[in-house]
Amino acid sequence: GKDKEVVTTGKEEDANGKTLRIVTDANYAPFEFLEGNKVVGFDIDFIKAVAKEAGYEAKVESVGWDPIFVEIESKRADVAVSAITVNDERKQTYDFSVPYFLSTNKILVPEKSDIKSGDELKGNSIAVQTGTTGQEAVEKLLGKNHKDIKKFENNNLAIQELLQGGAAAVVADNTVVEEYVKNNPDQKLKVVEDSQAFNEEFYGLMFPKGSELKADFDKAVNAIYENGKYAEIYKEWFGVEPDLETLKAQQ
Amino acid sequence: MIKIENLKKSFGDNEVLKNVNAIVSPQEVVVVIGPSGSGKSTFLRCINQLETITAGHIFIEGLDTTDKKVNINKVRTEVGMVFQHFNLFPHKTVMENIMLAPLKVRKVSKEQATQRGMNLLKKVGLAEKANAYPDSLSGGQKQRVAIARALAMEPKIMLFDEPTSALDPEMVGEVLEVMKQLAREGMTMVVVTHEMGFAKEVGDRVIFMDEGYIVEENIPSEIFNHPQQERTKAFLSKVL
Amino acid sequence: MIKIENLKKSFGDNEVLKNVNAIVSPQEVVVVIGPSGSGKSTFLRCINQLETITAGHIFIEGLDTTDKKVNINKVRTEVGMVFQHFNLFPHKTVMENIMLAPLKVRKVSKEQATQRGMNLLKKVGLAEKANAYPDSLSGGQKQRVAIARALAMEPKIMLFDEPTSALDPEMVGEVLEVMKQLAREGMTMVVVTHEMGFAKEVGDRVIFMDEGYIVEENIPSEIFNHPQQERTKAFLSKVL
Amino acid sequence: MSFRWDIIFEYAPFLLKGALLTIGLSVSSILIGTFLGLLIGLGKIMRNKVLAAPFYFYVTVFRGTPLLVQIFLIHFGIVPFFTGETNAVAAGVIALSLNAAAYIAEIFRAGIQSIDNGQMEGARSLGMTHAQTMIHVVLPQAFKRMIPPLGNEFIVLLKDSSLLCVIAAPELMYWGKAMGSQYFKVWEPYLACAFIYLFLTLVLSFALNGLERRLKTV
Amino acid sequence: MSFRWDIIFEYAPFLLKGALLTIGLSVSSILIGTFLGLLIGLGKIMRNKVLAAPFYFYVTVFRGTPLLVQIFLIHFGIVPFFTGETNAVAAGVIALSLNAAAYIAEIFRAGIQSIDNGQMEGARSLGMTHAQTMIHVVLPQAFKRMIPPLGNEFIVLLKDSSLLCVIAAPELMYWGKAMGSQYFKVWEPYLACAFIYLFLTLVLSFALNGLERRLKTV
Ligand SMILES: Nc1ncnc2c1ncn2[C@@H]1O[C@H](COP(=O)(O)OP(=O)(O)OP(=O)(O)O)[C@@H](O)[C@H]1O
Ligand SMILES: Nc1ncnc2c1ncn2[C@@H]1O[C@H](COP(=O)(O)OP(=O)(O)OP(=O)(O)O)[C@@H](O)[C@H]1O
Ligand SMILES: [Mg+2]
Ligand SMILES: [Mg+2]
Repeated sequence: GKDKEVVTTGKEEDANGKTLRIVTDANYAPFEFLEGNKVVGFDIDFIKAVAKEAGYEAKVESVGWDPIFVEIESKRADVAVSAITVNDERKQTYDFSVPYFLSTNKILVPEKSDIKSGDELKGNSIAVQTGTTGQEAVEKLLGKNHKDIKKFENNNLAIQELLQGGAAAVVADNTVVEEYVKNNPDQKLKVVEDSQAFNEEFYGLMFPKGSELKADFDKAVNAIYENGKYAEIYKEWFGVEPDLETLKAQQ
Repeated sequence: MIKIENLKKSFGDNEVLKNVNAIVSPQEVVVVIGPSGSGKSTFLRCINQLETITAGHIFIEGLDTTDKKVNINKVRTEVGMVFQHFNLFPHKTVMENIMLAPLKVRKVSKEQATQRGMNLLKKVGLAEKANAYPDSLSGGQKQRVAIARALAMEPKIMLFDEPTSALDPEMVGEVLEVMKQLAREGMTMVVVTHEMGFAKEVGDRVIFMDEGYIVEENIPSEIFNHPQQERTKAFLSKVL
Repeated sequence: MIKIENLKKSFGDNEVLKNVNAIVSPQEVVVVIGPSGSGKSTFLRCINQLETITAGHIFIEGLDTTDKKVNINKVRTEVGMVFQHFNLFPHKTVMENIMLAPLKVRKVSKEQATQRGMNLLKKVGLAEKANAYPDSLSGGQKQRVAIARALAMEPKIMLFDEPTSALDPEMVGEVLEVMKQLAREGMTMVVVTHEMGFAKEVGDRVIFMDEGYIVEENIPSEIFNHPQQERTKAFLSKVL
Repeated sequence: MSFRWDIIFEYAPFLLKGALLTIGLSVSSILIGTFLGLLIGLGKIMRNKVLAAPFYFYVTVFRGTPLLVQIFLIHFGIVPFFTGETNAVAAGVIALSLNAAAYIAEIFRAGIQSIDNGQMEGARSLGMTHAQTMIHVVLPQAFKRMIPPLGNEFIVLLKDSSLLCVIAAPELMYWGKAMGSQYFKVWEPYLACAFIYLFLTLVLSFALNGLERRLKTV
Repeated sequence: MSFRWDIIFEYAPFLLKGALLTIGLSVSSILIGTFLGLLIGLGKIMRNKVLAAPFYFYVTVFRGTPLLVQIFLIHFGIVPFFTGETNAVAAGVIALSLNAAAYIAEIFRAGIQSIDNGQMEGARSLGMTHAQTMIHVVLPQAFKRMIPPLGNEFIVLLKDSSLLCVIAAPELMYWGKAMGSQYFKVWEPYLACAFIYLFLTLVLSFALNGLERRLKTV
């Protein structure tokens, strides 16, 4: 098992800090993805900063999506960071940190589409990535496990479904859809925004139930909100200022 | 009836038949004998073109069957063949085995095929086995069904390739009996066999083959009692 | 040498051997004849327990081989068997076929096994085929190798189950010749065969079986010329 | 670790619905695949090597690449090309059928070639054509021998249909994954799916064994 | 849609590395699977039905459930139970081996039963034990007949190893997916993987055919 890609993030070694095993699914750009064999992304820089703030050394490992939950539930990993949406069902099994990211969902449609709002999604089939805020948002609109919702393993496939005419729209994080439209102008897609239709969704760090780390990390998250480190990372990845007020208000 | 001219047959580099000439007259019973591997089966199989021949001509009732324009399936309906291992269709009953070709090839009606099939089964003494499956028959019974199946196409000639050599000794007699009856009725027959008794009793002519040639041919009494060729003598001394 | 007492053998509901009693004396050649399905093969196979017997006893040199305490593999080394279909090992050369059991069972040295194997091959006239594979041999050669293979274990008794019935007629002679030689050398033999010539010439005694019973047994001249039982007469009339 | 029976019960109707689609997908694919497999198998045994070549190519490509890739290509490429839109169920049936056909073609070929040549010769010597012989003599016997390997292929197909969850065909595995991602649970959905798959394959084996036995007595 | 050759070139070293792991995983799994399959196959043909039962059970469970589920159970359950930590490559080899063993067991059983009973009788009549006969007479012949189905199984295994991407074993498919999700592309990664898999399976078939031919001439 020497081929496993392990990326240690602690450049500045903290000799006293315990090394935490942090798991992710490096399959969700720009939050976490592989650049060659390195796991990079907003989440990675963020967890790096938070762990350092809390006094731990972080060892990030990409284990795949489903495995994250087994690793955390069995306490073999300490923290999961993978653009994980916090919801009540998941809280039954896991602990989550305070929200660290406000996810705004937007609608990706073909240029010619006449869908202009969330409500107009009804009656169309909509592609989403399984387990994302996009799925949450659409299910709140249409109903849980509605037959018009197609859940894919990743947004890449969901967008492909849209391109080939199998779905009228994709609902996903604004960063994901905007990035895609910017990079693929030839596909003739546009982004529709509807802040009324979609509730606010938040990402959190995920811990095993009853983890003692939660308190440390909650404190550390707030600390980097205050010292400007969070805003720095956010701007680096998304090019805009974060909406810290909404995030803090959610606590 | 059958005229074979300069017949040659090779499998790859192996020339199995080397210039064979023969004539079979109507109602004649020709017995072919010879050592294993001498080309007897190949000779027989060339007659109805189960093997594509390499060179030469085969005329059946004056028609050159090696001519590409001749419909070989048509020719084969005139030439019945009985194999060493019966080759009955195991998924069909005895009656179905017999009726299949008449129904599909001759397109006779089902009643007619059934009636004729029943007559043939009576002839080979197996009327009561009409609805049995081949697997439930003894070797001798199987071979008699195979003969009936070939006769159902009303062929003008019958070819037999060692019809008794896969049988238990007690069953050899019943099959030879059916063949003798056919001969008495005037069927033209070419029979490859090791049953020298049959050759003597029924054969009009015996052909001895070795290494792809017809080495000697004559009436049975002559060939068995006064073989001319050394090879014939050597062979007969072993098998008689 | 062999004493069989009240031997019974059933396959499911089908009682194939029904109370068979027989004795084979040292150096005796016993020939078993009878119609197909009468139980001849089963009888032979029971002697070296290739079939587990249903009831009765089989004594080989006084030892009750049906006793559970007896090592049957040990017994089988004393009883050679030759099958209708040779059962040579196709992935081994002729010599390897012969040497396998001596090496693995008798644990003789390789040199000794080779030497003895060579002697046996000379005896059956196949010394030059030592390194050939069985597939390249004719039927008669295969059967002679099978005999040599059985002899390599230096058995006290040899069992033959229709050793020539899968052979082309010209090859029957060479196999019977080897068997005759064995008989002359004093080997105790039980031979199931349809070769009545062999039975007459070599057999010390002929056993006629039918439907799982020994119907009649006698010296060859008596049984062939003056059969006592109706069934024997009927059978002999078909095969002679 | 606690096993959450409650979420299995919650998702039971969806799993059931998914299982029904799994069955539907598998049954239609085995039927279409068997039909195509027969044609391709017959194509492969043609004497004319040039005519047989495309069939060899087909079998090589479909057996040489993962089914997952075939599913993607058909879902995002072939189906939209013809109909202008994607359709996961249609693409699923097509992908599974085409994939199975490559394996079934080999089963057919082996089945046909396992029939003793004497059967062909027996029929041809009666004046029957090659086609008549195939239809009335060789294929009926070959079919019988093909039931065990076809049964295996059917079971493989049933389980492979689980890969269709990647194109969001709402079969059993799709609902298992949906369940897992809602609760972030792994054992419950996968074990539940495993048991349903095992149940389906056992029923299938049982039915196939019965069929085999019935055909043997005929 | 433009085909981005550049991203394929960029990822070529990773795909190559992935392909090497794919080969390593497949080769070790076929070796272990063949060994286990032999034991299980011999277990299944035991006369004593009680002793044979666990082997039947094994084959039924492993053939009756999707490999995906088996991979999860082994990765998260079995491996950590023994070593205290997960290890995708170890779990991959174990899962593929155990799965393949179930199929190979059937291949062995069929291979052994295809050897004419006369071989067993010929050897037993010479006084050889059942075990000696198996080792020196039956198995060598059965092995030869098993090469084509084992070759098939090897190809299946090679392709199935792509499922290990779900537990992040960095094999070929894993890198294909990484490439796809970095650039939001489908065709480039999957077609690239398909060609590499096809290449691998063709090389494998070729080697197996050669082996088969060599064994036939012996
Ligand atoms: N299909 C074939 N392919 C290659 N060689 C063949 C084929 N059929 C027969 N032969 C060869 O042709 C030669 C003659 O075979 P044939 O079967 O005609 O002999 P035969 O006289 O009938 O012998 P037997 O008495 O053993 O039946 C043999 O050397 C045989 O190996
Ligand atoms: N393994 C078996 N299972 C069931 N029935 C068998 C088995 N072996 C033989 N029989 C039956 O036992 C009876 C006697 O068979 P056996 O082979 O001993 O006869 P045989 O006298 O040797 O005949 P043949 O001359 O045909 O070899 C037959 O009815 C046969 O069907
Ligand atoms: Mg012949
Ligand atoms: Mg017998």
